[in-house]
Amino acid sequence: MSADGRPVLEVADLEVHYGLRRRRRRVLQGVSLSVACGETVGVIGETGSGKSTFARAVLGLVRASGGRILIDGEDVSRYSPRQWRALRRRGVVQYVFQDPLRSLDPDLPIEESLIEPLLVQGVGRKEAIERGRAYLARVRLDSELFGRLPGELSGGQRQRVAVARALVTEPALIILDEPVSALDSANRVGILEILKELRDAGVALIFISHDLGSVAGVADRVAVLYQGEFVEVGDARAVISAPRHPYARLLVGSAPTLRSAAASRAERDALRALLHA
Amino acid sequence: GSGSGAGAAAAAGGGGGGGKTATLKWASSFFPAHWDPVVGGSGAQFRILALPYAALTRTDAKGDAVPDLAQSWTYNSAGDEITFHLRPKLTFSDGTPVNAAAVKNAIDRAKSQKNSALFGDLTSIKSVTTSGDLDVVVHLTQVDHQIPLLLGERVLQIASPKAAADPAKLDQNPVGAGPFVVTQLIPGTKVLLKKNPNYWDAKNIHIDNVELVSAPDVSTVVSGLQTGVYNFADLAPSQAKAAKAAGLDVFVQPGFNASNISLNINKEPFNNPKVVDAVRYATNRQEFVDKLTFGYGKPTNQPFPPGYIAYDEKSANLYPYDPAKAKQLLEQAGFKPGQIKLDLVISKEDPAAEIVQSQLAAVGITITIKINKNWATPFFAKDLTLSLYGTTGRDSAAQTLTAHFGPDGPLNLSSPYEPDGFEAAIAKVRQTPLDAPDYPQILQAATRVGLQSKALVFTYSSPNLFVKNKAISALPANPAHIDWTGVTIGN
Amino acid sequence: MTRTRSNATVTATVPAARPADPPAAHSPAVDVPAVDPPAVGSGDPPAAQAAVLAVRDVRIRDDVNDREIVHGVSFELRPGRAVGIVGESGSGKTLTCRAILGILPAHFAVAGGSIEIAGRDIARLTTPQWTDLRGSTISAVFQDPASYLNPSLKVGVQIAEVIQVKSGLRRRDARRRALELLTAVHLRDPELVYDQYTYELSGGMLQRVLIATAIAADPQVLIADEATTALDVTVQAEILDLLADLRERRGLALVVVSHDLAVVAQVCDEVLVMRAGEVVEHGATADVLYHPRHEYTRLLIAEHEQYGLDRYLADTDTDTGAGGGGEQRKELDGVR
Amino acid sequence: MAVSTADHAAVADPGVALAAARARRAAGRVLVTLARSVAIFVPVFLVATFLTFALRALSGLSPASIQLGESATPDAVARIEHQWGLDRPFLAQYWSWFTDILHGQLGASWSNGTNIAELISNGLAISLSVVTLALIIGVVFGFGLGTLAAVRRTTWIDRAITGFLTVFSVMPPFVVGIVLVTVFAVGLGWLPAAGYVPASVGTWPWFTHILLPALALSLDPMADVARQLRSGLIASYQENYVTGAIVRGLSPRRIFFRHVLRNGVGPALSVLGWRFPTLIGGSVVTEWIFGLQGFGRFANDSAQAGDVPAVQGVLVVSIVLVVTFNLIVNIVLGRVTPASQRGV
Amino acid sequence: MVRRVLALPTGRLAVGILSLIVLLAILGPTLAPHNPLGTSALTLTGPSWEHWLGTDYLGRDVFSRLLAGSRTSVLGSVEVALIALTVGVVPGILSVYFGRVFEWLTLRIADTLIALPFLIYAVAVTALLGNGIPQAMFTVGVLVSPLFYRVARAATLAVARSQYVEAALISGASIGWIARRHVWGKVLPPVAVALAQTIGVGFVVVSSLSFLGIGVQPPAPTWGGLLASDLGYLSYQPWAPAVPALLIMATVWGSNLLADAIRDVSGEAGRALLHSRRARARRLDPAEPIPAGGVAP
Ligand SMILES: Nc1ncnc2c1ncn2[C@@H]1O[C@H](COP(=O)(O)OP(=O)(O)OP(=O)(O)O)[C@@H](O)[C@H]1O
Ligand SMILES: Nc1ncnc2c1ncn2[C@@H]1O[C@H](COP(=O)(O)OP(=O)(O)OP(=O)(O)O)[C@@H](O)[C@H]1O
Ligand SMILES: [Mg+2]
Ligand SMILES: [Mg+2]
Repeated sequence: MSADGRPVLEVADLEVHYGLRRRRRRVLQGVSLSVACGETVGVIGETGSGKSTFARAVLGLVRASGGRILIDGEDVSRYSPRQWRALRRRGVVQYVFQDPLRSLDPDLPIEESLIEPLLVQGVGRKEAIERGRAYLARVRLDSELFGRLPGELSGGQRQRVAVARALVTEPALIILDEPVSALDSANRVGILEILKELRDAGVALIFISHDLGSVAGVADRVAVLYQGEFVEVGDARAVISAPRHPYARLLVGSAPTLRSAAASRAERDALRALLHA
Repeated sequence: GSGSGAGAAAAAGGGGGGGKTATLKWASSFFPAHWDPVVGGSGAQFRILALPYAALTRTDAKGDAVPDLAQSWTYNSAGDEITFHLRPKLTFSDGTPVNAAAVKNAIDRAKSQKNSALFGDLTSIKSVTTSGDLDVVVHLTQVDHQIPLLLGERVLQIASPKAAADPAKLDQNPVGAGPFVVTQLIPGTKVLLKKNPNYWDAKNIHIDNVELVSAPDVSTVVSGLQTGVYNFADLAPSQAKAAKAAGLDVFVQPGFNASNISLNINKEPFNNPKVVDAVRYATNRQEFVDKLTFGYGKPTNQPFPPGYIAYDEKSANLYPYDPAKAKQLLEQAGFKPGQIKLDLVISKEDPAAEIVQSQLAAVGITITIKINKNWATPFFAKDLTLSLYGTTGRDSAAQTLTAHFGPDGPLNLSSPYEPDGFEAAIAKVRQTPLDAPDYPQILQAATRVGLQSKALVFTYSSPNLFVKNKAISALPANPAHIDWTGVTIGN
Repeated sequence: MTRTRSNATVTATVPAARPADPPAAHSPAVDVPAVDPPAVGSGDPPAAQAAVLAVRDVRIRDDVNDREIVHGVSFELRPGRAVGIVGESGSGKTLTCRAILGILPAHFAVAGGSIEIAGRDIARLTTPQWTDLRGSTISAVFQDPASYLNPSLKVGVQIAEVIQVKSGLRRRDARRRALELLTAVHLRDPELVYDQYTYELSGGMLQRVLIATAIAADPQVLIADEATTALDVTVQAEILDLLADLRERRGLALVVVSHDLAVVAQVCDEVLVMRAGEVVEHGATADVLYHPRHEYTRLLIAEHEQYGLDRYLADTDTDTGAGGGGEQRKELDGVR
Repeated sequence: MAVSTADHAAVADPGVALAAARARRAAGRVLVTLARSVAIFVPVFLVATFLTFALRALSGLSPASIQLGESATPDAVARIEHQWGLDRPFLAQYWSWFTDILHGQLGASWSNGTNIAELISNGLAISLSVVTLALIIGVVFGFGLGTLAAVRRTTWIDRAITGFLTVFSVMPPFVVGIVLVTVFAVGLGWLPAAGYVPASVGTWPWFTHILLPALALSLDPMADVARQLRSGLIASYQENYVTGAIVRGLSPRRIFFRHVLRNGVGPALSVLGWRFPTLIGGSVVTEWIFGLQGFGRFANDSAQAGDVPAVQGVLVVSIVLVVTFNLIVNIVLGRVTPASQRGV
Repeated sequence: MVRRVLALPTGRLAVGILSLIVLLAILGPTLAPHNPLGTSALTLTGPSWEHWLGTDYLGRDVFSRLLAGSRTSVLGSVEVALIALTVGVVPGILSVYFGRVFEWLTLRIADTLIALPFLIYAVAVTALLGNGIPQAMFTVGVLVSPLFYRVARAATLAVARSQYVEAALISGASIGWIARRHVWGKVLPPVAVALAQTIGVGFVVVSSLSFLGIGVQPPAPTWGGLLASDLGYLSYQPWAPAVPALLIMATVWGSNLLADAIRDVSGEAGRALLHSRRARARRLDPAEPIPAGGVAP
C-alpha cells in the first residue's frame, strides 16, 4: 500500500439535509472518513443511500448542515464561493459524475469539455488540447470521436470522456462516482488500471461503485453506506470477503459472479429480515 | 345558415319603411361627452344636443334667427334690453313647464355654473328677469342686437330647471324640450332617443327613433352604411367618393367653418410685421381646398366662407398667394432662407399641418410639426408661437369676429393685441339691428378692420359633409345646423 | 438434456449443460414447459418451438457519414430462452436492440439482413402492425428508467394504460392488474407507488416500474439493455430474479445486454460477443464464457476475472472459510 | 354471493378513500397555485398601479383642457384643477386614488364626469365577448394547425401551415379587419360590417356581430399557439418516454394525445396566458374598425382625449383581467402537467 | 450557427429577405427618385412612369416615401427589439446568480410588465406623454422585455442547474467563464428567436399606433404611417395599402422565418435535423421520414 499517511481529505461527522422546511430530509448523518495520499477508498451501498451526496458535499456542491470537511488540510466547511473557486482552480479535487451524459455540455464537442479544466487554470489552448488528447488516448477513446457531441456517443464512450476530464488536471484527490458502470470489462480494466497507476503516483481516490469486484480490486479500504450512515468501514478484501454488517452481507451476497449465481431470494430475504430487526 | 346573418343585419338596418317606425341610425364622430349644454359648450356637439334640447331661437336657411321656444322677441328702443315671448303650454320632457323662470335659470346657469363653458359667450348679458310666466327680459351691458342669434341652439339650449338642479345628473340624463327624448344613454358610446310628442313642432317630426353611436374609423363608416348598420353619418371628404360609389347620398351642409394659421405676434419672429406678411403671402389657399376637402371646400381669407353675410368681398384679395414676395419680405426682415425655424404645435395629426409646413418651407421657413395632447393649455394661455385652429363659426357673426380678433378672443393667439379700430367697429355692429338695411355693410366693415389682425391667416373653409341612406329625405339647408324638421325616412 | 427447475422462485440453478449446438439452429426439442402460443396470429402454425425472434445478418448503417456500424448480427430466440449480448462499449449493442424494436435513431437504418418477430419480417410491417406487435409481443427496458416514463403521468396510470390498450380491459380491471404487476415486481407499497410520479421514485423503483410496464401486456420477448447497470446489486438481484421468474412462468424470451458477464452468465442460455460492430463469438453461455474461442472473448473474460468478485470470494473460501456470502452460493453448473 | 359482495366492498373501500385523498391532493395543488398567484398578484398590482398613476403626473394633463375648450383661460384651468384635487401633493393623490381602487371606485372621467367603473363595465361585455371568441377560435385552430404541423413535420403540410401562419400573424390587425369587412360584409353580405348586439337580444345576431372582429383578433394568437405547440410537440417527441411508449406498443394517436400533447402543451398554454393582454390590446384596433364600443375603444378614446383617470381605470381593469386569466391558465397548466409544479 | 441557419432553405430565404430590407434601410433614403416631402398638385394619382407607385393625398411620390421611410421603420422596430433585449436579457441572466432579493424584484417587475396589455399601454403612454416614434418604441420595448427576461432566465436556470455547469464549477470556473462558455450558447438561440419575433411585433405595433394616429411625427414617412394613411383613401387608391403592407409583412415574415430557422438548428435537435437532411440527401430511397413506429423517436 502506497498510502503515506498524510490525509488529503478528512470528513468528520458530516451531516447533509435536502429540501426546505417540511420537506427537509436528512440524507447523511455522522459520516466520518479520512483519505490519505495514495489511498483509495471504495464506497458501496444501496441506491439512494447518499453516496453521490457524500461526494457532492465534499466538493462543495451541496452545503453540509453539520460536521467538518478538510481538504488538503484546509477546513472548507465554511468556505465562501470565492474561496471554493480558488481551491478548485488549483485543481486539488476532481469529480467524475455519475451520469456522464448530463455532466457534459450537450452543445460542446467532447474535446472542448475535456480541456475546460485546463483552460480555467490558464493553460494555453494548444497545450491543453495536446494534454487532453493524451488522456483521451489513455482511456482508449478513438481519436475520430473527439469532435462529436456527447449525445452522439455510446454510454461507455461518454463515461470514458468523463473520467479523462477528471484526470486531466492531475489532482490530488479524485472522487469517482460509478466510473465504470457502463463499460465493458476490457475498458473497465483499462480505467481501473489507470486508477491504480494514479494511486501509486500518490493520488487519493474515492471510488463509488456498485461493482464490488472493481471496488475490491482497486480500493484499499471500503466503506459501506446504508441509509446515510457508514455501517462498515474496513480493509477492502476483508469487507468484501467477510462482511459483518447484515447489509454488507446482503450486498455481497446479491452480487453474481461469473462462476456462481447470487444468493437465492430466500437467503437474501433472511438477511433483509436481519437488517430490519 | 349564411343568409341569416345578412338577414339579421338587414332587419336591423332597414329602418322600418312602409309606415313602420322610422329609425335614424347616426354614426357621429362628435359624440358628445357632456349632455348638459352649459358644460358641453358651443363646439360641434351642439348639433347632437339639439336632438333633446330646444332653444329660444333657431336659424333658417338664410342664417336669420327664427322662433323656436320663443315665438317672438322685442328690443327696447335703447337696444340694451330684449324681451323673449315664449310659446304657451310647453313642457320639458320631465313635465316641468317651459316658462320664463326656466329660461332665466338656463341663462344664469350658463353665466355662473362652475364648469360652464359658455360664460365667455355671454359677456353682453348683464342680468335676466322674468315678466309674467312667459316673458323673459334680458338686460344687456351694451347695446347689442345680436342677442336673438346668440341665444339660439348654439349657445343656449334650455334644460329643465328641475333636472338642472343637479347639474352632474343632468350631464348624463338630458332633459329638454327638443324634438326627441333620450330613453337610454351609454356615456361616450351610444344614445337612444324617441320622438317627443310634446315638442312644439312635433307634427313636423317624422322620425320615431334615433340611435346615435360614436363612429368607427373613417375607412369603415361607408361600409357600415352600405350594410345597413347605420343610415346617417358624418363623412370625411376623402370618403365621399366611396360613399357615392356605394349608392349613398352625400350632402354638404352649409356652414361657416373656417380654418386658420394662428400666429403669436408677441413672440419672435412674428413680432416683426414683415415676417407675418411673408406668411400671409406664402399661403396658397387653393392647395388646402384641393388636398383636404376633395373639392368640397372653399378657399377663404376670412373667418367664414365666401357668401356669408359677414364676408367682405373687398378684402378677398388682401394677401394673394405670392411666394416670391414672401421670400423678399423675409429677406428684408433680415432672415436668410432656412434661418427661421419654428415649431408648429397641434393637438392631433392633421394633414393641414403638412401643407402649411411645405408651403412655408417653399419660402424658407422651416417648420417642425409637434403633436401635443396638452395643446389646449398653452394655446389658450397664448404661450404658443404658431398653431392651427379651425372654428365651426357662430350664428352671430359679431361673436365670430370677437372670438378671433377681440383682445380677449379665445382664438386670438396674440392676446391682448387687437387690430386698430376693431372694438369700435364691433360696437357698431352690435348697435345695428339685424334687419337694418345697412347691417351687412357695417358687419363687413368690421370684418375688414378685423382682417388687419396680424395674428391670423385664414386658409380654407371645409364643408360639413354627411352621408345618408337614400331612404332619408333631404335635410333643411340651415347653415351649420342639422334640423330634422320635415325629414322622413321611407323606402 | 433437459433441465428442470425445482420451484417457481428462481434459484441459482440455471441451464444445465447443453450440447454445443450451432447457435443458429437450436434443436427445437429443448425444454420449456407449457408456453403460451404466440399472441399475434401469423400465418405460421402455432408452434411453441418456433423462434419468437430471429435476427439474421443484420447490418446497421449510419447515413450521415455513410458507414456501417453493425456488420451482421444473427441469433434466434425461442420462448423461455435468453440471449445475452456482451462486448466492447460502442460496438453497436444498443443499436442492434433498437433495430429489433424498430426505433433506430433518426439517421441510422437497417442496411441488410432481416429481423423476424414471431415469424413476421419487420421490414414489411406497417405502423398499425408495429403498434400491435410492440408491447404484446416484444417489449424493452432500457438504462436510465426515469426518462422512459412520462413525467406528467402517474406511473400506475402508465402501466394501466398499456393493459387497457393491449388487453382491452376496462379501467378498473386494468388498475387492479397494474397493482398486481407492481406487487409482482416486488414493490413494497403498490397502492402508493401507483399514484406517484417518476420524480418521486428512486432509480431502483423506477426500473421495476419500467419492467412492470414492459411486461404488462405479456410480451413474448423482452429486451433489457443494461437494465440493471445503475442499480445496486441487491436491487439487481431482485430484478434478475424477476426476469427469471417471468421466463419460467410465462415463457418470456429475453435479450439481455450487459457489461456484467456475471449477470449474463446467470441469466442467459446463449451469448453473443460483439466488438466494433462485429459478432466475434456466439454460442451457448457455458461454451462462450467458460471455453472462449475468440481472442477478444478471452480477453474480455480475463479482464473480467481480473476484477471479478470470484477472486475475493475464492480467497474467503480458502482463507476464512466462513462469514461472507461465498459459501452459500451454488456454483453455476457450467461446463468446467 | 354474500362473500363476494363483502369482498367487493372491502376492495372498493380503500379505493374510495384513495380517490378522496387524491381529490384532496388535487384541491391542495389548486390552492397552492392560487396562493402563489395571489402572492404574485399583490406586488404586481402595487407596482402597476403606481406606474399607472405616475402617468398623470408625468403627462401634465389636466381635466381643464378637456372640459373648457375655448374658455380654457389659466384662471379657469386652475379652478377646475382645484375642483379635481389635482393641486394636492402627488402621494396624497395617489393614496386616495389607490384606496378608492381598493373599494372598486375608479373615479370619474375627466371628459364627461361619469363613473369610470360604469363606463368600463359597459364596454367590457362587448370586449370580453369578442376576445373570448377570438381566443376560442385562436386556440382551436392554433391547436389543430400546430398539431398537424408537428405530426407532419418537415413535410410540405408542415411548411404550408407554418407559411400560412406567419403570413397571417404578420398582417397588422387593422389590415385584417378592413379586408374581412370588405370581403365578408360588403362583398358577400354574410355578416354585418360593424356594431354590436347584446346576447340578450338574440344569440345569433350577437354571434354574427362579434364574429368578424373576433376573427381579425384571433389570427395572432392562432399563429402563436400553433407555433409554440409545434415546437413543444416536436421537442416532446424527442423525449425518451416517447420511445418508451412506442416500445410498449401504444398507437401513434394515443402517444400523441396522452403523452406528447400533455408535455408539449405547456409552452403553448403559457403563451396563452401571455396572449391575453395582447388580445385586450389588440381590441383597441379592432373595435375602432368594427365600430364596437368596447373596452379597447374606450381605452383609445380616453387616451386620445387625454382623460387620465379613464386611462388609469382601463389599465387597472386590464391588469386585473390579465392576472385573473393567468391564474386560470396556471391552474390548468398545473393540472395538465403536474411536473411543472416542481422547481420554479 | 450562421452556417447552420444558412444550410436550411428557410434560413436562406429569411436571411435573403432581411438583407434586402437592411439594404433598403441603408440605401433607401438616397435611392428615392423624388423628394419624399415634396408636395405637388398631383394628388392620389395611380402609378405612372414618373411616379411608380403614384402619389399620396398631398401629391408626394409614394415610392420615394416608402424608400425614405424604410430607415425609420426598420430602425424603429430594431430599436424596440434592442431595448427589449437589453432591458430583458441582462436581468434575466443575472436573476439566476444575483441572489434572492434581486431575483424576487426582477420577477415581480417582469410579471407586472407582462400584465400590462402593451398596446393599451403604448397608446396610453404615447397619447399622454407626447407623440413620437421614440416614445412609442421605448414603451413597447420595455413592455415586451419580459419576453426576453423569461427566455433568458429559463435558459440560464436550466443551464445553472445542470451537471455540466457543476463540472465546470468543480474545475474552478468563475461565473463569467460559465456564462461565456456554457450559458451563452444555450441562451443565445432562444434570445435570437425572441429578438426576431420582437422585430415583427415592433412593426405591427408601430403601424397599429400610426393607424390610431399615435406615434406619427408628420411628415416623416414610415411604412406603418403610410399604410395607415393609405387606408383613408381606399376609394381613390384601393391598391395603395398593399405596398407598405407587403413590405411590413415581408420584414416580419423574414424575422419570423429566421427565428424558426434558428430554433430549428440550435442545440442537439438542430444537429439531428442537419444530420437527417444530410442523410436523406445520401439515401437513395426518398420516402421514409417517419420511422416504423409512426412517430419520430
Ligand atoms: N437535489 C435533491 N433534492 C432532494 N433530494 C435529493 C436530491 N438529490 C438526491 N436526493 C435524495 O437523497 C438521497 C440520496 O441520494 P444520492 O444521489 O446521494 O444517492 P446515491 O447513493 O448516489 O444513489 P445511486 O446509487 O442511485 O446513485 C436519495 O433518497 C435521493 O432521492
Ligand atoms: N445518435 C448517435 N449519433 C451518432 N453516433 C451514434 C449515435 N448513437 C450511437 N452512435 C455510435 O454508434 C456506435 C454504436 O453505438 P451503441 O450505442 O450501439 O453502442 P453500445 O454497444 O450500446 O455501447 P455501450 O456499451 O457503450 O452502450 C458507437 O460508435 C456510437 O458512437
Ligand atoms: Mg449516486
Ligand atoms: Mg449501449
